[in-house]
Amino acid sequence: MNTSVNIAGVTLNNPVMTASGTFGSGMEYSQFVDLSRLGAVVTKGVAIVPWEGNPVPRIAETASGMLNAIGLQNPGLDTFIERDIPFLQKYDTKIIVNVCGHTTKEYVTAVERLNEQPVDLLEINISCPNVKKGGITFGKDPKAVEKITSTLKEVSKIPLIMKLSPNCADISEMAKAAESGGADAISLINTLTGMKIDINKRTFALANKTGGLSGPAIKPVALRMVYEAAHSVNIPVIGMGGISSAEDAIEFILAGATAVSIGTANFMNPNVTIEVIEGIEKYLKENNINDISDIRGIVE
Amino acid sequence: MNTSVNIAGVTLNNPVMTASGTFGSGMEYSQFVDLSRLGAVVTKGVAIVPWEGNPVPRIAETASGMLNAIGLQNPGLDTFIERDIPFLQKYDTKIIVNVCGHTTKEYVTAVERLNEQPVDLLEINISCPNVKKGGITFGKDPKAVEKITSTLKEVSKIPLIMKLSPNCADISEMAKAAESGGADAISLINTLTGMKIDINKRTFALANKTGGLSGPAIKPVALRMVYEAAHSVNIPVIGMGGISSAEDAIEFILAGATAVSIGTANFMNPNVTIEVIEGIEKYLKENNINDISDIRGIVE
Amino acid sequence: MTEKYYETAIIIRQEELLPGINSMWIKTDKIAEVAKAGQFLNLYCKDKSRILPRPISICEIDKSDMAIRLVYRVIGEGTDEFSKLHTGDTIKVTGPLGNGFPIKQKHAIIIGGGIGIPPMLELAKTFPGEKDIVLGYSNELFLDGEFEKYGNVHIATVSGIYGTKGNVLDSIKENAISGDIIYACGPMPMLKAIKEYAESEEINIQCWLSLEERMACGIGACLGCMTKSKNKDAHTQVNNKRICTEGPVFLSKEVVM
Amino acid sequence: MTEKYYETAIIIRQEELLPGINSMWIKTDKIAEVAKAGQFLNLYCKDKSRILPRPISICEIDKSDMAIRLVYRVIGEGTDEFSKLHTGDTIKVTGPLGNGFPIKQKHAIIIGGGIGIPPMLELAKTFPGEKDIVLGYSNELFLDGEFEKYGNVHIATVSGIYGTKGNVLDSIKENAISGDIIYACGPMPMLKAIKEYAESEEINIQCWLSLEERMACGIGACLGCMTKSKNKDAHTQVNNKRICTEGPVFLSKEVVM
Ligand SMILES: Cc1cc2nc3c(=O)[nH]c(=O)nc-3n(C[C@H](O)[C@H](O)[C@H](O)COP(=O)(O)OP(=O)(O)OC[C@H]3O[C@@H](n4cnc5c(N)ncnc54)[C@H](O)[C@@H]3O)c2cc1C
Ligand SMILES: Cc1cc2nc3c(=O)[nH]c(=O)nc-3n(C[C@H](O)[C@H](O)[C@H](O)COP(=O)(O)OP(=O)(O)OC[C@H]3O[C@@H](n4cnc5c(N)ncnc54)[C@H](O)[C@@H]3O)c2cc1C
Ligand SMILES: Cc1cc2nc3c(=O)[nH]c(=O)nc-3n(C[C@H](O)[C@H](O)[C@H](O)COP(=O)(O)O)c2cc1C
Ligand SMILES: Cc1cc2nc3c(=O)[nH]c(=O)nc-3n(C[C@H](O)[C@H](O)[C@H](O)COP(=O)(O)O)c2cc1C
Ligand code: FES
Ligand code: FES
Repeated sequence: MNTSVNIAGVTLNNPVMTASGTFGSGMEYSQFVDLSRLGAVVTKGVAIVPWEGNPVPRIAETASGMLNAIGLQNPGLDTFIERDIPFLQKYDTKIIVNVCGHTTKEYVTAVERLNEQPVDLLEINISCPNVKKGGITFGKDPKAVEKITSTLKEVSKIPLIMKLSPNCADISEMAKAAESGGADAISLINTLTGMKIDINKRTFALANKTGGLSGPAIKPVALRMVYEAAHSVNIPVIGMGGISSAEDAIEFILAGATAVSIGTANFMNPNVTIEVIEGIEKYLKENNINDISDIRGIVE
Repeated sequence: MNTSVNIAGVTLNNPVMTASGTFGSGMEYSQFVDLSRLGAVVTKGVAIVPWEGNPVPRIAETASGMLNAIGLQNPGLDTFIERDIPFLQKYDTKIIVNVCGHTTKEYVTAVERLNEQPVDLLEINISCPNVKKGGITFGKDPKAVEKITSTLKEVSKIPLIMKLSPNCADISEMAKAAESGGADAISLINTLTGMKIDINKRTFALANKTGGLSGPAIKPVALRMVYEAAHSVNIPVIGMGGISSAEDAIEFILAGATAVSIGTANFMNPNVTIEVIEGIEKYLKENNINDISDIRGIVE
Repeated sequence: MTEKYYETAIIIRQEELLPGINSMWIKTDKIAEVAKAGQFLNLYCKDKSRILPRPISICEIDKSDMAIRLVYRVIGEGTDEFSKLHTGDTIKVTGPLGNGFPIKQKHAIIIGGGIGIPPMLELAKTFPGEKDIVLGYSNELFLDGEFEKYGNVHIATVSGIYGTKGNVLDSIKENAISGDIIYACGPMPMLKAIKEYAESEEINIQCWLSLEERMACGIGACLGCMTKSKNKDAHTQVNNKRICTEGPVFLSKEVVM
Repeated sequence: MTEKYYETAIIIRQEELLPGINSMWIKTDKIAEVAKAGQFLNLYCKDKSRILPRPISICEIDKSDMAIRLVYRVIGEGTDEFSKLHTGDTIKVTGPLGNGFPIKQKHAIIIGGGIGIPPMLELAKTFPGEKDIVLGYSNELFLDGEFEKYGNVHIATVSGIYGTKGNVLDSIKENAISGDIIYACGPMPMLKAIKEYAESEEINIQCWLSLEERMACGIGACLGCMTKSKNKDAHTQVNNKRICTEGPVFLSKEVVM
């Protein structure tokens, strides 16, 4: 049985990776999970310099979901390169670095610095709803997506995954824009912008007012967008949004995803990534499927 | 204590109404709920002639939510005018008729026919994701929203609520477009387009492939959009999306909604509308608020 | 419309008939009083992530105790939740829903297949005329003994370990069962075959089928649960009937399956 | 980092200390063995609509029985769910999480306010030096009797019905309590006042505060649970510390509140 998948020439042992921002750089979860069993670890978004992020509260729970407004707090590339990459290199997994920036220049500088690093893929976050500058501003219209993609492709020696926002009218347009900008793959969905109000305190539950909605609640939207994206482009699609079981992951693969990322579900169950990997294997075995690629996108 | 609210000159005894398509024309739920206690009944979308809707399955459950792809099945205006309006007139509640159409002409014809009817408000559904023609096609770009609004305003003798889709990049643009087209109020959100796959049958859970996501899962997105819309226009905003308790309804009012609609929650609890009305009254009393309008939009 | 009630029922007792098939008696406030064979209840989950009620047919009604019996297959998370309820626990329910079986003074062939067997028990119990009862299983039997006091019971199993090897129609043929009216509930392929059988020229008897579809409201408001109908339906004005309201029991000739 | 475990624990017993304040002993597999005062557990809800674990401090540890005691206020749906667990029921937990109280051989003033009292019990039990224990309540007392065997207990109540009328600082002043080190847990205004008191020129003693914040992962991965710190934090490289990992116990002078 073959569960390995190929993204831009990089072969992952299996299609299960972590979703950026929910798994740190793997260190914390390595107490629960053998990172070598994961298809890839996608790190928390990193920028050229440390970012402070938003004030607290940054987290709120919602029905089968959660809101976060971390605001892309991160230790900056120096620390990341010195501490996190060497840590991940100890494991037999692929390293995907999620990159954020306020300006095109910041993205470019980050990509240039990572060019020299032993990382397998870069995931460019142009879809974070929680920062005022950067992030989503690059991700909300197709022309901007194409532009930033082609700019980064010019400088990057590492294949690029463009991470798309669901806060748009037509995800296939966005997917096509990334593809024509030269993206090697796309990943989606980032969080949906949401809000919660504390009616007793009469204030927002998050200091940032709005936050990004993730978790099982958003899975139907994520799955629909992954399906639409996979039917619009010829590059691999990495699906995510609310995956918390092998069944969920298989839905995304049947809809056309080459790989899947697991985010919020790590908070619900620190073992979830391993359970999903094992559950996919079981499904393939029970259904006599020899190669995971035989079921990719077969529900049309 | 005053819970009455005013929408385009129509005074509702309280801000709680039903969401179109989840409450029929009130007849079925009248076995559980005294319709005279509701601020308004919003009927299932009606078109000039009967519509067949989509094939089954039309319903699927998701985490804290559901997908529907009814496809706007409806008995047409003749039956509606003969049967449903007279039924609703027996109650001391406001009648809001939700209107759908495939073409501008169909909307115009429907509005013209309803002009002669004893209805209080019309809600124009330009945001149904489940029909191929009409519905969402009118609701996905601001210019089209403004156009259809002004066209219908020209013919309508009844105040118009334009119902907006969340499947857009910027809800405030849509809200402003409806306002400049002359809308008397806006309502939001309609459902988010979603999908579910049955991994054992390897087919879509809904015959229509995609459906509209509703219920508690979408509340954070709905609340955020209602907040944004209420801060973009000066006409009343009717908030909906996942409201299943008085606390939820109050969140929307604090965010700026003049009234709220309850949809999917009727399926979760046929008494929910009454419980929400009573819960709002309790909250106002406990917090010494004399008029519900004193808390509208105070969380900014 | 019969009265419908939204109630908090109390579990009287629950037992497993077979692995994965549970029987649960619940005490209702008013539902049992007005309920009849062929109707169903909506059962609400306590887990808040499962927002839609689960439709389950009435298997038996005990009016003196205001009790209703539900027999259901544990197939997903909702029925799994129900299977863990104990005596004294509560469950929210709405009912009775749907039309129920129309009772005619005739010789009835009462047919149940798989998890479509439970609703036939109350019918078998209350049907006043003569009756042959045909029960189809894949393998293991359940509830069959309870039918015996109400009529001649014929069993069919796919595996052939009990009764006729094959399906309910095989049993009807093998036992040369005849009657004036058919009532049936079971999986769609079975219902289609029965419809064809009953409507065939040589048989041509009235046939009532209990249908299933994904539901949201269960009371006729959402238009989720349609079956295609031969004629334009009075409520919908199109060739669609609401299974939860005009059904779940339909005259076979009125529906297109 | 201490080892952390994701386990299915078993409820040993649960009781109500006061209306809405529950005490629950759970049997763990490995957590109790490595846990210490000031650490916390993540408790997972069974209801699938509540996806985030609930952080609850360790109130007592019984290493011989591998048991941990949790005392918590029933304040929302998650804690309400926990309050319905009975002996023999299971609950998923992760732990031990966070750093715990650093133990110094000194005369300690151990301060707990409201639902910040429970974590101080294991500290009072295991702290080796002399100790004064100051407990602040709004009105009704709980756990106070259990502290008595470990040190001098001083009570403050807002209503004044027991002990000093006022807050814990009023009690400290009224009873002229002094020591070399403070450990405190309780509501933010109390912790701010204690920080100010301990850092004031005339007092100027080391002060450890246990902080709270909304959490998602509880193990340092999500960056949800920050407190502002005086200096740049080694992990985050900004003036933010992760309460779940570098805390929940911080030296007062290191955090900006
Ligand atoms: C009128 C009617 C009467 C029924 N009577 C019985 C009965 O007496 N005994 C019995 O075992 N089953 C009966 N069913 C089927 C029963 O409703 C489903 O097996 C049950 O809802 C499954 O719920 P779940 O949460 O365990 O499964 P899941 O698959 O997790 O359910 C997910 C969703 O799909 C719906 N669903 C799943 N299967 C069905 C189905 N077959 N029909 C309708 N909705 C479904 C659920 O209600 C829920 O909304 C009846 C269905 C209908 C429509
Ligand atoms: C390190 C730490 C230790 C704690 N120790 C205790 C303890 O020993 N006893 C006790 O009674 N409480 C303690 N709390 C608070 C406890 O976590 C919350 O009261 C609990 O999570 C409320 O859950 P709920 O579902 O009942 O409430 P809800 O308000 O319904 O919870 C909704 C969401 O908000 C979160 N939340 C709500 N209140 C708090 C809070 N005060 N702090 C953090 N998250 C919150 C919940 O975890 C959940 O994600 C501690 C909190 C932290 C951070
Ligand atoms: C706490 C948190 C932090 C996140 N941080 C990032 C980030 O730094 N970069 C990024 O591209 N996405 C980030 N995301 C989005 C996730 O990677 C993912 O796209 C989203 O949460 C949907 O998947 P899920 O439902 O499985 O969590 C974050 C999500 C959460 C919940
Ligand atoms: C079964 C169903 C049918 C619906 N039909 C309509 C409709 O005919 N017209 C319309 O404008 N909205 C329709 N809606 C959308 C609802 O009115 C509402 O906007 C949406 O469901 C969000 O609210 P909720 O989460 O409270 O259900 C329908 C929703 C559901 C669930
Ligand atoms: S389930 Fe709503 S109409 Fe039948
Ligand atoms: S809760 Fe995730 S870092 Fe502390």
